Amino acid sequence: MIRFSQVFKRYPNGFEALKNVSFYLPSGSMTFLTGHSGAGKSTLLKLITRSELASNGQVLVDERNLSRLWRHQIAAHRRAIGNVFQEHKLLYDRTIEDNVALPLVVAGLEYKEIGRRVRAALDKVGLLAKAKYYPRRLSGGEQQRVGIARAVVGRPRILLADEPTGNLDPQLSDEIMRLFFMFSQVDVTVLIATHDYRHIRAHSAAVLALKEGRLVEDEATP
Amino acid sequence: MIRFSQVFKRYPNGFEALKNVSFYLPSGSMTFLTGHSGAGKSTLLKLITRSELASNGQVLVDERNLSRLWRHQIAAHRRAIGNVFQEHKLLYDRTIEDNVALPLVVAGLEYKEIGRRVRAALDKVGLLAKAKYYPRRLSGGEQQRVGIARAVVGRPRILLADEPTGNLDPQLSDEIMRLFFMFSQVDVTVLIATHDYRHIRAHSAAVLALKEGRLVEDEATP
Amino acid sequence: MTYLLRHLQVLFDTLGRMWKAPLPTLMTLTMLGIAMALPLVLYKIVDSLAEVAGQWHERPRISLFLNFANDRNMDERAIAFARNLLQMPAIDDIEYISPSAALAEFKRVSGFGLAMDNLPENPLPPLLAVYPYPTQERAQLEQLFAQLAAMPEVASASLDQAWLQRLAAILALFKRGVWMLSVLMAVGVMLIISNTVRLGVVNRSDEIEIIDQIGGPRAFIRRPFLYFGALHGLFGALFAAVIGHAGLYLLGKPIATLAALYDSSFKIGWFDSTAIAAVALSAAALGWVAARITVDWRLHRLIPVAS
Amino acid sequence: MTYLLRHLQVLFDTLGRMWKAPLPTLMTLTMLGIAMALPLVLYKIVDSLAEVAGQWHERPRISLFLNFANDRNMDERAIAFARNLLQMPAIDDIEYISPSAALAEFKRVSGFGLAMDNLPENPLPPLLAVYPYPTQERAQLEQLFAQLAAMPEVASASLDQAWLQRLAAILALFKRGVWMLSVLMAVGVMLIISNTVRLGVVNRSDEIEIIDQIGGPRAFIRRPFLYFGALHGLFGALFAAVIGHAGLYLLGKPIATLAALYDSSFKIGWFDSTAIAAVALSAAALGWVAARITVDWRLHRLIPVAS
Ligand SMILES: Nc1ncnc2c1ncn2[C@@H]1O[C@H](COP(=O)(O)OP(=O)(O)OP(=O)(O)O)[C@@H](O)[C@H]1O
Ligand SMILES: Nc1ncnc2c1ncn2[C@@H]1O[C@H](COP(=O)(O)OP(=O)(O)OP(=O)(O)O)[C@@H](O)[C@H]1O
Ligand SMILES: [Mg+2]
Ligand SMILES: [Mg+2]
Repeated sequence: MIRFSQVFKRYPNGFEALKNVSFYLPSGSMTFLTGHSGAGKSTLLKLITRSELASNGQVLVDERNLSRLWRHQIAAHRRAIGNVFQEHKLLYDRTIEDNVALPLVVAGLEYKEIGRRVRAALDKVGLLAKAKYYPRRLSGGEQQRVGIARAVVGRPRILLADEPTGNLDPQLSDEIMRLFFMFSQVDVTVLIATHDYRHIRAHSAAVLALKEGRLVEDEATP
Repeated sequence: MIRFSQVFKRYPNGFEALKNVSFYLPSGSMTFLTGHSGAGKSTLLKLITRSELASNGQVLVDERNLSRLWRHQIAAHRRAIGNVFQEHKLLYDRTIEDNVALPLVVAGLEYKEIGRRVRAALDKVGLLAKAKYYPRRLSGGEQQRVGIARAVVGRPRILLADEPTGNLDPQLSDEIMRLFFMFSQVDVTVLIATHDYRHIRAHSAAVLALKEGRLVEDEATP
Repeated sequence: MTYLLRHLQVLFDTLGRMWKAPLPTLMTLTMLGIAMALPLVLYKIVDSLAEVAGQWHERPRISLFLNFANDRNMDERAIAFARNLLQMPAIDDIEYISPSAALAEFKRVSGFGLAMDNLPENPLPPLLAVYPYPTQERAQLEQLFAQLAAMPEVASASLDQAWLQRLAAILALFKRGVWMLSVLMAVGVMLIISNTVRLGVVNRSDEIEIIDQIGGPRAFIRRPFLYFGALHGLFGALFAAVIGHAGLYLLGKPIATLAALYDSSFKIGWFDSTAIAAVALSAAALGWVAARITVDWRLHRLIPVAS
Repeated sequence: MTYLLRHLQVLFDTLGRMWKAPLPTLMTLTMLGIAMALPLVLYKIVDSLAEVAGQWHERPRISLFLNFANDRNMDERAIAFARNLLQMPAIDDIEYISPSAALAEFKRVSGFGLAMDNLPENPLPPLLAVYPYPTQERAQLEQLFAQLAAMPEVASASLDQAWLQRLAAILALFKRGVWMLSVLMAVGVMLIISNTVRLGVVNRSDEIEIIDQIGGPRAFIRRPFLYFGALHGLFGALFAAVIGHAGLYLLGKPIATLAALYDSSFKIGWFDSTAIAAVALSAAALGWVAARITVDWRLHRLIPVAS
């Protein structure tokens, strides 16, 4: 679960990217995060992974107050989160397989278990056949799917995604959304930043709409 | 103008990304390039910038056969092309301003002229106020717009864009498309790879649809 | 068990990375080898010289002029007296120089050869050259000298002290040289390794950022670089041994020529393996420390903790 | 004009980059400084020694024993003879050693002091120490020796030849040392600069890829790195001058002590500025070459031309 209570985020240059944001996402919920370019969507997600720290207010993730997290606890906190980045952030000198395995290696799993889970994750995004390829050989959309496989392979309790389907064709992006929805069915808290209102319409999911850093009534959804 | 005649592209691992592709884009035309993820859109664009070389067939850009280009002519060829990359490819240690100025610096323009043109380009994408910022401070969509400004600042004869609006909200992405359309009005050859069929519907533009490396009848457009 | 296994895996992974980029690795190891070979070679030369100097060239010597000149049994008495003296624990060796031997040596050394031939009789007294153990302290040496000078058989005695000062001065010079060079080269080794680690961090900065985002602990991120630094120190020392041996070989010829001209068969040996092992371990430790400092410094910038 | 301007701009840009990352720049320059200071210092020491050795220590010397022993006017005659000899163009200097001076020196050197006091009369002949100009060829020296030995005033003569061989051997040793060190250090300098340039290329690999995509010519991409290499060589040499001077200062004290013990006022001076300028220019050239090779090697991988 994720709870924001009157959260403000001011960047060092004084820019206020989030203003008085409060919401509650229970476990097993699937939520879309929308808003114009620069509205503060990525900033909000970064607060959840503790890549940024709220300037004011409380961010609670699974009952844990992130501003009370010790330095050495941050890594463990992030391991409980699956994150699909806006840029794909793949390692270009490792195969697809190894890229997807990374969170499991970091967590220190057994080799066999890693192999099994990686294949399952790649299968879900339709890239099992390219497991041994290097990312440079993949198209933009394929790389994005590798990022998605990496986010879900660790069976996280929380799943964040920042424009996960920006480079995918409509058909593929529908499939990916169905995958995210399946995760929310098994009690994972799913939060997806997107511009694509088709998905919002298609899934009966909650919507958080940002406008210049404030949560607004979901006016934008047609 | 761009002309492909029976172009094939086989990657070193044997994968055939383009098969027998032929088309002609006259100067001043605006064309959309569509197709599923992995269809070969980025590959096609890379052939035009001579980042890849066709395995078979001819690629002519402004009457020049790219397979006859000498090594030292490639740079000049690329300077005549404005390119919006699928990943933003910004320099994170330079300001927005300096990023946009790069093609002009490379071309060796006068300082004053560079400043003038950079401001004009940033204004067109709505980022003039953030000219002195570093890219990390910008949101994903803002970075994408910087990439667009950099592509158009050199007043290229050819403008290529690979998913230029993947991270933009609908309103912004419409504006960007109008910008591209304006360029085609002043005799620039514009070619845009996109998944967003809204644009294709909105603009009376030609469409090249790829499917597994082949040009197909434009069946996908609804 | 798993912990050990993971360390081993990082070790082999790091070795693999070094192996897969042979040219850069060789370049760095060559630099490190050169840096470490210099003090090794200089130390070896100084060490060999000090050894030779101690036992041969500038040994402390007490000259005893005996008062049995013009005695028929002069030689026998002198030798018997020398035998007695050799019982003293401080004395290492005694050489008897008879008046005739002394005169011959004098002719040879002074160049007065022809001119001395018409001396009516040998004016020189019998002489004992007493060599104390070189380990003697200066005070002990002077005490021994006083003791010997006071003996009734001794007409006069002299202690050559210049050798002490000269030896001390030479050793001071060389020691300072070796010391300066070692410090410089330790600094050099750390700088080279630090630079290489920095290159590694930059090269893998994407990887580091991603692992940090994914929840990799800092120790996990740091570990390969620590191994990287330590391995470079270790292999660098082995390169140094090879380069140093080549240097000793190339210097061996002119050194032998020079030594022959000074009537010495002085030769520089090879490094002994314990010395190389010691250098290798210190270098590995230096590399580890350099890597640790560098990585922390870079990580601080690359993946700052938001606060 | 614009061309020159653009070069100047790259120069200042590169200087700015070095200035903005002071710690890495200082580290690299220190490495380079150390590497270049070593042969500089050794060369300076050898050079100074060779100079001193040539004019003082191992000078060629011909000893002439005169046959006017027991002559009342011995001293005057010897000095007059010496005056005559000094007219010869090959002779630089002559020292007259009277029998009493020779005896005193002999006592001092041999340690036979007390024992010699009861000599009935001084057995030594008058002696002239003849010093030819050190520039003499060996054959000329032997010819001079024969000429002097044949003179009626000369009872016997000796030519000390060992100095020649020893000097040659010492110089050969030192020359080989300096030569080896210089080669090693030139290699070291190129490796250090190559490594630093490689770090720069990796650090700016995104920039390089983007500029290549945007249509920047290779010369444009390469230029800052060439400046980078050359500037590092240049500044490294200046660091070497500073470090070298510090080294000479630290070594100066023990060298002076040692020289004093050998009755010499031998001192090592500082580097002269033309030598430093020469080293700086060569280092800049080495840096440029190292950078060129490295950049080409890396660009070949980073932005290959599709074909
Ligand atoms: N360097 C390469 N080596 C081998 N195969 C490659 C290489 N680059 C691309 N491919 C393959 O060629 C196909 C087409 O890739 P391309 O990047 O052109 O797709 P795309 O149409 O741009 O897709 P997307 O919309 O996902 O970006 C993909 O299946 C990809 O795996
Ligand atoms: N590190 C930073 N320092 C200063 N300002 C920042 C920083 N990061 C983001 N911003 C600013 O905060 C605002 C919100 O950024 P954010 O990345 O959260 O937007 P977003 O909603 O994700 O937009 P997009 O859809 O374009 O990705 C933007 O105006 C951006 O310029
Ligand atoms: Mg964003
Ligand atoms: Mg693509």
